Amino acid sequence: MSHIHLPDGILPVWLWGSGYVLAVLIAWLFSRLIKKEDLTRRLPLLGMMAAAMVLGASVEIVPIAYHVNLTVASGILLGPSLIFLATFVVNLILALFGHGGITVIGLNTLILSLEGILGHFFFRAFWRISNRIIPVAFLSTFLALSLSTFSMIGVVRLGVDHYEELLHTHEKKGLFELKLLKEKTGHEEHEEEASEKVNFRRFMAIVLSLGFLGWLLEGVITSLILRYIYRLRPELLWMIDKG
Amino acid sequence: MEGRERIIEVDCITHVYPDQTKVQICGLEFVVNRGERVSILGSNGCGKTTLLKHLLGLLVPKEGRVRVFGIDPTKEYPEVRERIGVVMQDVDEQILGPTVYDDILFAPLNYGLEKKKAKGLAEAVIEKLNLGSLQKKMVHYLSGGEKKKVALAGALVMEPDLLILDEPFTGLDPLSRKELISILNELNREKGITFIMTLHEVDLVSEVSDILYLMHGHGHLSERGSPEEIFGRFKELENFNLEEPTLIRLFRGLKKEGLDFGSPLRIDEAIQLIKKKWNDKQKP
Amino acid sequence: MEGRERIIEVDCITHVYPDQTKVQICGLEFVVNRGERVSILGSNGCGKTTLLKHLLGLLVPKEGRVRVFGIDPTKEYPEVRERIGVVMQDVDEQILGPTVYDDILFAPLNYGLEKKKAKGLAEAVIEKLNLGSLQKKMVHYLSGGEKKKVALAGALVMEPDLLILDEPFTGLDPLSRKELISILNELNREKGITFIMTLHEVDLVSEVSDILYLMHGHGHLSERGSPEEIFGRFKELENFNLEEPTLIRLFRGLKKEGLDFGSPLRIDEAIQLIKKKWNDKQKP
Amino acid sequence: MIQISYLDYLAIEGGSFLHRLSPGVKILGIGFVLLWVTLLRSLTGLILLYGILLLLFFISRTSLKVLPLTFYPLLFATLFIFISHFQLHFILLVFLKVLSAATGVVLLLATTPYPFIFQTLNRFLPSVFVTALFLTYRSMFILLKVLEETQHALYLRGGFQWKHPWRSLINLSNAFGHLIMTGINNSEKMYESMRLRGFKNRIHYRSD
Ligand SMILES: Nc1ncnc2c1ncn2[C@@H]1O[C@H](COP(=O)(O)OP(=O)(O)OP(=O)(O)O)[C@@H](O)[C@H]1O
Ligand SMILES: Nc1ncnc2c1ncn2[C@@H]1O[C@H](COP(=O)(O)OP(=O)(O)OP(=O)(O)O)[C@@H](O)[C@H]1O
Ligand SMILES: [Mg+2]
Ligand SMILES: [Mg+2]
Repeated sequence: MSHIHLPDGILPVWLWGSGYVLAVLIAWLFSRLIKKEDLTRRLPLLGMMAAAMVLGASVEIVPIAYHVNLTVASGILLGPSLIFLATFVVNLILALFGHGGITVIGLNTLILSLEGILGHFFFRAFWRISNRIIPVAFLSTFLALSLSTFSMIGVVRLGVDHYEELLHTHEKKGLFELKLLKEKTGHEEHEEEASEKVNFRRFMAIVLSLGFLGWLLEGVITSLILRYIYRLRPELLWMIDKG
Repeated sequence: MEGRERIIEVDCITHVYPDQTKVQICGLEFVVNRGERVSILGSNGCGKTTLLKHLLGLLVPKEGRVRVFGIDPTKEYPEVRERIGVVMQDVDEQILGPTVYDDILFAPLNYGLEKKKAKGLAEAVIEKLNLGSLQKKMVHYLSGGEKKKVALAGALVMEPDLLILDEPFTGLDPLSRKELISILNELNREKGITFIMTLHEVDLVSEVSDILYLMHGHGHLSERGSPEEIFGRFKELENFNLEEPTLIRLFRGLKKEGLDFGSPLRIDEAIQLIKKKWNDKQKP
Repeated sequence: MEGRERIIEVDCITHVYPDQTKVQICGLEFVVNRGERVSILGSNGCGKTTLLKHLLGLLVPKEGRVRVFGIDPTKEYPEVRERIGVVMQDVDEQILGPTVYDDILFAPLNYGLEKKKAKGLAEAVIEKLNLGSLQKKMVHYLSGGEKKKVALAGALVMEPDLLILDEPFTGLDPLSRKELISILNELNREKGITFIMTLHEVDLVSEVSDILYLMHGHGHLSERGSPEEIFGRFKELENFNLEEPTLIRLFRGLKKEGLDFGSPLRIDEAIQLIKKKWNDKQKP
Repeated sequence: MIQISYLDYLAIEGGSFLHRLSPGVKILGIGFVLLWVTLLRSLTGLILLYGILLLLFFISRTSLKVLPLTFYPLLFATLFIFISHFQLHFILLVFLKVLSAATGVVLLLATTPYPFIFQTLNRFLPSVFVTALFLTYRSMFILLKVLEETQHALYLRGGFQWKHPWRSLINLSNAFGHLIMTGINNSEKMYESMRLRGFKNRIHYRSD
């Protein structure tokens, strides 16, 4: 849900540019933190989870423009630094297939990895309280996704000046609505015609209400997968902690 | 063989894989009558699996016609699927687990059998295939041959009318092979189950088949007949990347040395032939 | 056999899988000398693959000791890996692609050979295994047997000193089997390559091995000897879920009927034995 | 997703001049296309760009079957148009931006085998990243195969039937877990065999 499936050429340059800078900076930081042996040992898992994310993301559940993310499941399995690398890879590959632009890779990585990292920590925190895998996994996923959606809205908010400028100087109707419709695929939007200005509140309302469905769905799927893994190879879930 | 109900007809199908590899299953018509035991022999990559996938409606032919129990499997397979048991070549993903027992119960429960009945069936097949000790094991943790056996159990559990087996003996140890052969033959004898299998073990062909097809090139079906008949014409077999069964090679060798005992395909037969000749010789 | 360099020693190792399945490779010591062709026969799930994985350092023994070229493979495998070619049972994940040609080049390039030399090696092995027509094919589009051949090529390309093959014949058609056997034997004869393989094809054992180990139960190694020796003691074999090779069964049957020709393992041998006896009989 | 393997096939089998061009040049080209798309606001410029890309598409004899892949991002652009008072100028502008970027990228992938792309990236990205890319890519094919065969197994064994929605749902969710688990197991096996075959920390490829 938090994926910005923006094509290239719509966000302002300074925005996606700083997205890149930040992403690279964080990647560099993480690469200092992680031990080399740890990294190579977990590469196959990283590859497989990233592959699963790519495949999940490219199968859109059409009516609600939702696709399976698997970021939280991957985050739990891979840990915070590897999930960052994994989402970077995922976004690059998706971009190479035309699903989402190349210029927004940095921003997407930030948002998507936030989801995985939060999921990872929530899962560990909740597990201390209850040892029931389904509710714990569901709740962590739900929370992580909702927070990352907020962060996505924040990113979009940053570009408002740019959209308004485009809206008035170039064409009459604005680039901002692109963002809006992306997130609410299939919904009719009646008042749209009337508005000449960027209406950020309405945008938020739609993203959040649709997002809610997505969080539920992803929560269910993630908890089912984690339950299966917990049953078969529980050690995978805690591999990170044992290091 | 005439007059029996035809349950499978394949009429010169062409399949083109996404990378443009073309497999043309043609030459002879591929026909299976009810109650027959049919084997397909052919070299690696000649198109055996491709043919079986067409029978199951998993691939769609570009040209040609396939009929299974009178229907077109690409469209109406669900109508006949309860009557067909399948083991594909790659066994890993066929087992849906999580445990061996769950996996064997999978089909019966999905076809809407009562739990009690389903369990009865599962336990019968577990007994038959000697899987008792593995019952509770997670399917991801089985050895190669064990996986094959579990897949076979999953195919046999519903007591299907038709069994489609892609290299069922591959990876089984000799005793398990023997057991499987006798289970299959028993099913064929007692319940009239038809089966179609591909295999590479020429020595086993005569034990498990009435009809043998040879395939070569890219799908070319060039021979149909009883194993005796086909192995009799030994000279052609090398074209098919095949060898003759051990006994055929032995007796052919003997013939070359001037000792013509005949050309048996089974050990007991061979023993009788040699013995007879030997005794005949003793007399004069 | 004495005096030769021991390159593998396995001393009663115990492996416990995460689900507590215990495999105890014990009984006899598992020893391989340089230049030997060693086979391991045993029923499904007895622990053959487990043993090989220990040799490769992929599993860590709970107890016991493994030595390969004098080192402990769980710790120092990278030091010897250039000298070892491996084909595991499950061939799908061993092929790294994207094309057959790239896959075969993988090991030479990663061991840091020059590009030209690497290509030379790859082309030689492609020639040897008859893979020319598949060279450009994407690896995920191969048939079952074709994948096996590509994996074999990947193992042979570095001209290793030691080959470890888990069921190399499984899924190959008879002619490919025969070719593989002659390639392996040639490598053994000419370059003194040692190989260790597991297999289920009893008829092939005598053609590819000097030493045969039998394994049963959960890792119990109970016999070591030449194939002739071990198949001679036929009564025990059923305990190992094994059958005797076809020829052994034939000649045993003949013996029961009062015709004792001996117990050959190879067809030419068998022909000679029968011929001799036959001619001897003619004389008096 | 089937297109992934088809793109690969095109990239490896094709023999046009674009296939022979060095990957570095092609990646630079993509950079140029993106720059154009980002900065340009004039219709004629974009028409020119798209025209060039289409021309390359045909010259390189890239199969038309992958052209639809470039339309995927249009899904969103179309929705966007839907609320923009339908001004032709604006519609064309957005469509062309989106189409040009996507066509460029697909063209790159259809004429350059992925190891070459990764290898070129290797020059300015850390090798861990490139290795991760490679592993992910290979894992995608493994997972696709597992996915396909799991689907087949469900189908052949009656795992999904509208008649029994509840059972089917349970089966599906189990199959999901099974899929990921099998994928993880397979990727571990793959990694083992990479190590057995000489992999140290980075992948070496034909184009090295
Ligand atoms: N998915 C695929 N895409 C492209 N080509 C394929 C695919 N599957 C099989 N082929 C090709 O089609 C031909 C027939 O393959 P098939 O799997 O039917 O062979 P087979 O007779 O079953 O061989 P084997 O004995 O090795 O299992 C082979 O040349 C193979 O390379
Ligand atoms: N990953 C695993 N986890 C748990 N048990 C396992 C695992 N792999 C194998 N086993 C068990 O260990 C035993 C030995 O397995 P192994 O794979 O070594 O058998 P094998 O002799 O190679 O058999 P096959 O001829 O069928 O390949 C079997 O009982 C099997 O069920
Ligand atoms: Mg096949
Ligand atoms: Mg094994």
